[in-house]
Amino acid sequence: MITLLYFARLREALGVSSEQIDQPADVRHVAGLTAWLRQRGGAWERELAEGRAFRVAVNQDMADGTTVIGDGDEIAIFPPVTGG
Amino acid sequence: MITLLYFARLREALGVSSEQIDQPADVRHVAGLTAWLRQRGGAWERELAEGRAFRVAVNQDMADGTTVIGDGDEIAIFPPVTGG
Amino acid sequence: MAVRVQQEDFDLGAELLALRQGNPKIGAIASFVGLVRDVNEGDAVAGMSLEHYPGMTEKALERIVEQAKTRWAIFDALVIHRVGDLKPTDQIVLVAVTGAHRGEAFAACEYIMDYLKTQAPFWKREQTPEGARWVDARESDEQAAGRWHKP
Amino acid sequence: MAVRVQQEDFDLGAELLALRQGNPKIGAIASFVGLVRDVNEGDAVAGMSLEHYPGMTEKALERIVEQAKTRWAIFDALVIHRVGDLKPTDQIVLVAVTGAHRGEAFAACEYIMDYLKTQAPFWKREQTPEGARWVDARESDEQAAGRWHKP
Repeated sequence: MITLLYFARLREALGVSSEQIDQPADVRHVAGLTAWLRQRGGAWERELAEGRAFRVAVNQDMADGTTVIGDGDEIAIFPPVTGG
Repeated sequence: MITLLYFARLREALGVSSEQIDQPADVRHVAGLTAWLRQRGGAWERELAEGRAFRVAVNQDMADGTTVIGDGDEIAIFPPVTGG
Repeated sequence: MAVRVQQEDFDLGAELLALRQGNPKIGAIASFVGLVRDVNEGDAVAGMSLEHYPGMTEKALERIVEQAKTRWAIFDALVIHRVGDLKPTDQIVLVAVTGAHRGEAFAACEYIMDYLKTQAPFWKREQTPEGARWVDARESDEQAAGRWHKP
Repeated sequence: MAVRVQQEDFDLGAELLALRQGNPKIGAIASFVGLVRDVNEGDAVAGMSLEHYPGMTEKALERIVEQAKTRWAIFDALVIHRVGDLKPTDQIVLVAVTGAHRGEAFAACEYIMDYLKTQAPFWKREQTPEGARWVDARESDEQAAGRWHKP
């Protein structure tokens, strides 16, 4: 199982704030996960398209496409941050 | 008449905090005034010697050796500042 | 070091007093307070709400403070960031840094703010006359953080 | 703009609140507080007294603030500098700057402090175990002010 979290504009656009899924068999990195999510189509395909500005954190650390994903991980997807 | 003010370490070394003097006949600039004061000898000669670190303000504006001095001016001589 | 994410307002004077109390080696406190403005990108702003990522946000702020402490000879730093609903003139964020001398305190304070703006997971949603909108990240904030990478 | 030279202590929180009150365009307040340390150049400091040049000091501070306002898009600035007898942990100086954005507020605040250190007529006399001594001006302060001249 992996936990997926969505924040801010992405949470609204995707209509979900969190979900738990089985790690897809062929998904081992962040880039694989976002590609897998895009296959859901609709807002997923649009919001997570290549070139769209979103960030991914794995276990609460900023990650990039090559970051490895494993069972039990908490993976968050969110827009560029705008605090301060 | 010109008013001379002395501050901080210079005030202590010279033993005077203010004085009023007639503008010496041949003194027209700050450099002339400090040369004239050095002629008093002793601490004056020592503290206002060329190369010593002191500052001069004319009418409450920072001045240099070429700043013109006139009747009624307030001229202050003090060490480099150390506030803040 | 203290990092706090909270809904409540903070008392700047009391926070800075607590930060420096008991350390007579402190010669400098640099601080920054960010406030809600009633205008952004030309539009009136009636209020905003701030969302964050509980857990990661605190961790990100702590890491930024640790990096500042590695980089400059400072004593301590405090970061308070509010979340929830805020209105114009409300305080959003406080960053305060104590040090022996001002140069380090100023630099570390600005560094923490610049990285907070680009690395800490907070998101602003503004209410404007045209409705609510998520605030877009600013390229100028990326540039501000990027300048600390220069040799 | 306000510039004050006073013996009394100041209330940082109240001063910053007064500075920003009534202006919802303010998004940033950068501030600096200088404190008396119990050590300087390796020697214990039991206390200090601060002398100034009444009239010129205020004028010099006002000019420094004016220059900062010409140079950066800031709203307002406040400078409070104490004189007389102070002991370790006492507040010496406050510089606070309000602006729409943090970059300008930080820069103007640091600029005002750097010029205050080199241009405003204040002099510190410290009490140490070896007796009282006038504090020497620091070359590093001249350098800090000098960097603002760079193109």
